[in-house]
Amino acid sequence: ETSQGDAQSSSTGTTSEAAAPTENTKYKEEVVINTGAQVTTLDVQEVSNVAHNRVFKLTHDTLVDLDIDTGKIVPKLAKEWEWLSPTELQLKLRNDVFFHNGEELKASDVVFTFKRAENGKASTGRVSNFVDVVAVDDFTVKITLNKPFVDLLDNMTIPVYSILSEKALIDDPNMGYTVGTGVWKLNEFVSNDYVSFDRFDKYWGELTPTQKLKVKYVPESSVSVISLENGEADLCTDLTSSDAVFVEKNKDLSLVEIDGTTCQFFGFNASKAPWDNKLLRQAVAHAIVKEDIITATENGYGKLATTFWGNSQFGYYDGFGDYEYDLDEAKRLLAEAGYPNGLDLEITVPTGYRVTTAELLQAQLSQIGINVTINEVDSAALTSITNDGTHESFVYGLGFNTAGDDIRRAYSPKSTTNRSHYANDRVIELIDLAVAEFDTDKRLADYKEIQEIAHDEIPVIPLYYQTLFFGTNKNLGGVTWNSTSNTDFSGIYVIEK
Amino acid sequence: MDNHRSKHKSIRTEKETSRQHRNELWYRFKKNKGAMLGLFIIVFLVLVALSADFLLDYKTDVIGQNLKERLQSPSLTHLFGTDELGRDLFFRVIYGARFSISIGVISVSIGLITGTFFGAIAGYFGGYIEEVIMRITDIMSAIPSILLAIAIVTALGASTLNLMIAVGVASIPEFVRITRASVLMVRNQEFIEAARALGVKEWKIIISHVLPNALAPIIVQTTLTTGSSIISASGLSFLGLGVPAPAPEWGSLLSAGRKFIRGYAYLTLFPGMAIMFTVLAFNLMGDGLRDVLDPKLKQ
Amino acid sequence: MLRYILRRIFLMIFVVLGVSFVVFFVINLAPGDVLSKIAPEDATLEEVEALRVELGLDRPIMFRYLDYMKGFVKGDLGKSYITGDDVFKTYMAKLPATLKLAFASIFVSILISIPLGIMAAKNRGSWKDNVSMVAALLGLSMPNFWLGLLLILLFSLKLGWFPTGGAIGFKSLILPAITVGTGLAALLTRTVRSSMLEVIRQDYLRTARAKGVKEKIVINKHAFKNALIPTITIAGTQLTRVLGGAVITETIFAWPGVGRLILDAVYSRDVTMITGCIILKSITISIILLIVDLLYAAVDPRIRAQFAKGGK
Amino acid sequence: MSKENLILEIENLVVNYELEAETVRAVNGISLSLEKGKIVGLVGETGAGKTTTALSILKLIPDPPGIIKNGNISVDGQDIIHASIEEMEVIRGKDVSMIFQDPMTSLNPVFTVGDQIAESIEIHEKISRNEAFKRAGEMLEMVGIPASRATEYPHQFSGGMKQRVVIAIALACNPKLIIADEPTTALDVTIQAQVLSLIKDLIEKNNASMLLITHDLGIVAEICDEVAVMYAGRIVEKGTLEDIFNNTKHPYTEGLFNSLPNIDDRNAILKPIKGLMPDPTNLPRGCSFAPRCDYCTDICEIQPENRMISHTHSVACSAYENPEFSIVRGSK
Amino acid sequence: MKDIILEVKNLKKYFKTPKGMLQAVDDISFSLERGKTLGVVGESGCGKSTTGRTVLRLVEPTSGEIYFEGENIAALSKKALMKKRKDIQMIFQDPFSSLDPRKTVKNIIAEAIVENKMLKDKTAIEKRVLHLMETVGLAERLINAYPHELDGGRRQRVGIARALAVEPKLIVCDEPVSALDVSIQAQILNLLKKLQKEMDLTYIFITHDLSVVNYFSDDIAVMYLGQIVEKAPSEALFDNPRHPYTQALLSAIPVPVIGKKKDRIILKGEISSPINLKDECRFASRCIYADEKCKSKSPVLTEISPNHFVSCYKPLNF
Ligand SMILES: Nc1ncnc2c1ncn2[C@@H]1O[C@H](COP(=O)(O)OP(=O)(O)OP(=O)(O)O)[C@@H](O)[C@H]1O
Ligand SMILES: Nc1ncnc2c1ncn2[C@@H]1O[C@H](COP(=O)(O)OP(=O)(O)OP(=O)(O)O)[C@@H](O)[C@H]1O
Ligand SMILES: [Mg+2]
Ligand SMILES: [Mg+2]
Repeated sequence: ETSQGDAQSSSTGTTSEAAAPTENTKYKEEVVINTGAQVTTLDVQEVSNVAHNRVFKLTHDTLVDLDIDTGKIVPKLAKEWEWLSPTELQLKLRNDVFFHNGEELKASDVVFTFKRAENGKASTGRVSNFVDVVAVDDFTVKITLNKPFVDLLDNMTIPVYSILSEKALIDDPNMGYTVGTGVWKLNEFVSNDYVSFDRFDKYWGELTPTQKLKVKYVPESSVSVISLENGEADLCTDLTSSDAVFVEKNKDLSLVEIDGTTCQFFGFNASKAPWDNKLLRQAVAHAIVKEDIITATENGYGKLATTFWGNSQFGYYDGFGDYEYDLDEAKRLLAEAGYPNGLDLEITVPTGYRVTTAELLQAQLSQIGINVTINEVDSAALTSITNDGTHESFVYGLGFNTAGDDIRRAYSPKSTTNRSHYANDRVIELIDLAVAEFDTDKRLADYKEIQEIAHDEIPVIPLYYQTLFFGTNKNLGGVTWNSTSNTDFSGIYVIEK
Repeated sequence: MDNHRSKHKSIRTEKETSRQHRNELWYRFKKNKGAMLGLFIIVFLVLVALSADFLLDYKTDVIGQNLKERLQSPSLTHLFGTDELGRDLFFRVIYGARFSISIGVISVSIGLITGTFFGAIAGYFGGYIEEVIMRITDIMSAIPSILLAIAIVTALGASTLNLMIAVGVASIPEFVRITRASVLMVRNQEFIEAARALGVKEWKIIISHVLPNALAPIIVQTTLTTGSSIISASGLSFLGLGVPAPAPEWGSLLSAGRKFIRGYAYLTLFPGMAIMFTVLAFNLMGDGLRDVLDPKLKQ
Repeated sequence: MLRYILRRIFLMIFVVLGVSFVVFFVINLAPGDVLSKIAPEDATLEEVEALRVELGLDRPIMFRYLDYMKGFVKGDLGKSYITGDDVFKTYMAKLPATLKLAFASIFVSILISIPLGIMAAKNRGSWKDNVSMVAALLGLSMPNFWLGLLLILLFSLKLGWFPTGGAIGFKSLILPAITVGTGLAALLTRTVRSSMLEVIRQDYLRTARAKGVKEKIVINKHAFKNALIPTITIAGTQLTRVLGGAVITETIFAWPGVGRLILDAVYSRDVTMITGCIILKSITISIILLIVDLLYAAVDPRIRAQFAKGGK
Repeated sequence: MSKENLILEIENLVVNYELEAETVRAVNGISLSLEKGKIVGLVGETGAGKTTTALSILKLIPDPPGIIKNGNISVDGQDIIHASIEEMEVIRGKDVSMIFQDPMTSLNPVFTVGDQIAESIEIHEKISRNEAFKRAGEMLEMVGIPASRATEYPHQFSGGMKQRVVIAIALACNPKLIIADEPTTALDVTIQAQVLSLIKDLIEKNNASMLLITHDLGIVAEICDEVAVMYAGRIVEKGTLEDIFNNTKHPYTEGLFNSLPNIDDRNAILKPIKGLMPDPTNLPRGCSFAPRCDYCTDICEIQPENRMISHTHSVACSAYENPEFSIVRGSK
Repeated sequence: MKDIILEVKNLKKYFKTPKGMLQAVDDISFSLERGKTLGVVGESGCGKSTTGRTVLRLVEPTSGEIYFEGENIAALSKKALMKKRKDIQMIFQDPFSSLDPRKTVKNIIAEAIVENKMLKDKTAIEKRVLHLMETVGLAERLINAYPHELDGGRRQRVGIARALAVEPKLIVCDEPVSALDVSIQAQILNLLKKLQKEMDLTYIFITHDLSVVNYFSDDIAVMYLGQIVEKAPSEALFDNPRHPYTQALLSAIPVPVIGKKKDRIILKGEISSPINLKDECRFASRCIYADEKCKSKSPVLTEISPNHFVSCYKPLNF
């Protein structure tokens, strides 16, 4: 139920290397990855979230990729590219790429893919600014946009832009989308249970020594860790901090700890009285002890957040100080807003670990006379409540992409991700300006201004960035770790003793 | 034609010192050690639940947080240790008795009252009324009780009352069945016919003759269901549909503690034991009552 | 016999109709709909509304229900809103795991309860009786998920005997089967015990003894076969319960069964999936109950005779 | 009456049911013997201890709570009281077999009647299952049921037929002694007549002996050679048919006769015994019939001795201390 | 002029069963004089109890008329029936299941009084209960006893007291003594006789014990498979049974007199099932005298001598 959204990230990435492999190293034939979130489809254009993206990256490739160390866009299926104009991007494809069905990758496949994307649930919004995609020749594609969009290449590293095979989808309209160019070829997909893959030996890039890969759905996180300790699995994603300890303690395992980009926050419904009053929100901001929340909810792991912006996202700025913990100031603001004796507040919270956060908020806000009730709902209900705008406040999380324009969905008044129903014309104006701005400094200035406004109006109080934990077999390597969906498991291997 | 057996009884129980029926039941109940233990635990828990408000201050003792003392192992200051928000688990378990016992009792009452009502009607009147009631019961039991509970809790919102309703509603079919079966047995006894011959009205026959005699299996079912309701409620907590935080209902405590089950096992141990012993107590008492109330097992 | 089966099938249709109706409406009572799961994160409110119209979810529920039933009559249970998969196929894919778990846990519970129940009944009131009854009750008194986690801690982590989950191989079945089985065992033990107590008093056992039949055979053959009838009843109803609701166990052991499927569908408000699964589930249960009834007939000739008459 | 000629000898049998709170004194020192080839009737009201006596012979008293406190029982010279369970299992069904009162509940509902008859044969004659089953068919024919019905279940039989099956089971291994515990009480008169004549014929044919328990003096008059009348766990009067019916001595026996409506004289007034049987957990001191007895005197405070009236007739009534004493019925 | 209290005409009661129509009572007619006793005998399942119950309309008759004091009970509305009910009462066979185990003797007897609003005052009710208890010979101290504390005989007395409480005119006694021991049986029979004399009661006395019925009844009706096969004054019936079944029945009674062995007529087979009967003499299959005619059409009950009715083509003569 985590809403980490599409994500794409940067500098925190490291590649895990087990003891350097030698000539006669033996590799485990099948590697098993446990995940706590379900995979419901293998169609890259239908869903875009962390759990799915990790799988999509195994079977499919995007045109360009992100170098995690430098933060630069690097070639993938496209060897090189060129902006012909602010609205025209031309890409040259590699000519040694094959799909799992044996077909060679051609420009026509790219055209087909982006055409098909217009109907995909997750992709339709992504290509809504595409005017045209044409195959200039067999290995050259040209994308025409309706207006300048600086973040296009950045975005195109997200799996939702992965290239599909036209032939495969014509042959099999039902399952053809599983055919990609990635190193892993789908073997079996049992929804709600597991996805298994065979290595695709005609892969254009470097092959992993592993023959088979399985991504298994294990809903209960403590069980997932135990199965790692048992050797049933070689890698566990998304551990809780309390489980991470056991991985750390175990000398056969190693723990990967990564600063996440998902910002956990406490948001208000800024369009509904009384919380449309900035003063009230500021008062609350002064009464919260974020450190305590990190301590209790995440056992101390996590990075304090001061701005509602991904911490590896373009434009991130934390130069201004945070609201100080100051109960007197909080009470003063309450009084100024007309509530000297405090008021009631309902926090809607999805079931799960965020409930602890809500409990802490409840205790902290009681200090300034705000009487909190906690409304625990499942995530479907939360979404519909926040869409309808019947809520007062809520606790949730949001994962950001590296592209600066990703902030649009958090602040655009029409976006469903803007659960605060926050609307500020200047913010929208700045977002529009920035995305068409090729001058980096000017762009950064625009984004800084947005964050200053948001910091002052505080429709959401950012709490912290969640630390991500992965547990692995000590001899596991080949994974490019990354804060969110850019973690690339396709090279995964385990050395057998 | 088999009146042989009843004759035996007549001779044996013919006492010049006529012992009262109820005293006799109590006497037999007392002899059942398990049942007495169950009763003892239940009485104790009810007392704890009733006095929890006098013993503890909800705001400070039960939900008051103290992050400095979070996750402390059991000690003299914190008998059961503290949870991740530094709340004293002992106090929470004690206070939780209120929630768990009342969930058990109230949800069972829902099942009991509704189920007995419809079961008695179905059993006594028979015919197409029975057919309709029983088919609806079939439908209700074809919907997994947990799904029913999920639907109710999600539809009405998570609250203690809704949880009780959810668990209670799920137990209705069983009560309908048991009541009906039991009423069917009583319905054909001659004393019902005798009452009818005397001109006693039907509804009065149901209330004063049928139900009292059909009660034994219902009482047993009630105690047993009270136990299983507490378990069901804890299961719903596991699925995130339990009593909303920060109320210390045992199921919620247990389910909240499960992410610490390895490092801080006591967080699940104590609520788990509390549930286990309570349910055990209700079951022991139910079994004891069954032995006492089942006339066939008298000898 | 055939008439009886036909009657049962007729009732099954009735139950299916009722169940589909109730489920369809109950799910719609819950706040939130499937759009919260299928609309992309960055969708706008308008896009969500458009999608709702596209999927026909904006129409009044009665119409949606009728549409659904139209498909149902044609044998089409619809497609999942989430995955787009055929509901029937999805259910059938999960059914084997559920059946495996259900039968394994019934097996486990029978394995425990029959000897325990007989022993308790034979030694009624003795310490053996008390100990086995308390042991049986303990199984019933533990919340399933707690028991499941404890089993994993002990047998998977500490001892490493069994895997933590997944439905691969026989070994993976053992822990979930024990988790579900202990609860059932408690009920069954009690049933076996009380029906044995009932049977032990029967005159026909005295007849058997008077014939010179050995005590062991009196109990294990003459008494047990009779005590089996109520035991089958309870085992049957419990089986149906496991078939519908081992959700918790399935979650803990990552057991890819029907319960989990339904639960996930509920969380995502996948109405077609929920309704379809529950319809299929109630059909599965009806079939199993029918088999259980036929099983009685195998054990009890009196019931066989009733079936033959076509009555109930 | 030489000992060799006795098929059954019970001496001073005492059986108690020891319940949690109380002790039921079901049988209080009865002695009874049965000659080979004879039919002895054991008569008495409900709770007199008839069934308990019968079950003691096979050591089938439910234990707990039943305990044989005292006494000797021997069947054809073989000691029963000290026999082990294994030894008893050989005797049961082979030397001594029993017909129970209620055919509805005495047959196991889940086995075919053929199986139930064959089981006994299989155990005692050590022959194969098939053969035993064939013999079972023959037994059925003998009690007047077509052998083809051996594969049917008890519920497919009527009450009278079930009782015949029970008889067939009892007779399957040609026992020397048959104990019939109210074998026809559950049956209708016309069926009762059928079954009684069947039993009688079979006993004669097999040259067996029978202890017939009943409370119907009419049946006794019809088929028994000797009668013992039981009251509150004791035998109060014992003798040949002639002794008991035409030369009644005990006031209780007299009371029984007076309670019966006379089929030939519909205007005769019934003279019931007043009061009730005493509570077997709390028997009165002395003669247990005393509280209901019209002839009761002070000496009834003492437990009456068994007194031989003739060499076949005995009575346990202290009133006969007085040689003048006679009961109304006896005097007429 | 005879004072006919009850007249039953062409009474039928059929039950639907899975196998077919069960003809429990099939076209019976009889009448009963006030203050007299009609004995009904027959084997198990022949429809005796059903007849008795239908007279009280505890089961609804399928067809037929039941005139009680000139009024057709079968046609009464439920409400009117409620009022009439107390004139006809029933005493049941099983003294255990006919008393509510959870009520004391007092409550059991008083219920009838309270329900029919015969008395309101508590002490008056209690007085009446005590009076009734005395009438049936129950000691005063048993007033608060529960049924299970009583022996069969006393329980049966409670049942009688309950029936008497509403001052009925007709009592249907459904095997009131067959569950009792001989010595107790005689006590109860004497009591019933005494009450009949004192209160001018009319009895329908159902039993399968012929010696009892002979002692107790003025008229006797012998039933076989839902029909009356013979009906006559007791003496006539016993001295001169005309129906082969009655004869067999009488000859089957064991008599407690030695040497009194009659020529026993042992019937073959047993009473057959009352479901979907054919139009033939129902006794034909067991009757030694049966011929083609008996198997082709059912005979009707005819008066062959004054007050002596037989349903047989060849009534026997002795
Ligand atoms: N299992 C038992 N436990 C306790 N008391 C028993 C048991 N069986 C019999 N009794 C009591 O022992 C006494 C004698 O019983 P028994 O069955 O021998 O009488 P009976 O003469 O056969 O009576 P009936 O004519 O009713 O068969 C009765 O008071 C009876 O209640
Ligand atoms: N409610 C009922 N439903 C169906 N069949 C019934 C019902 N009541 C009685 N019968 C059947 O009607 C027939 C007559 O029953 P009834 O009880 O009148 O017989 P009875 O002569 O009183 O027998 P018994 O001597 O056993 O009491 C029986 O075959 C019985 O099974
Ligand atoms: Mg007996
Ligand atoms: Mg009857």
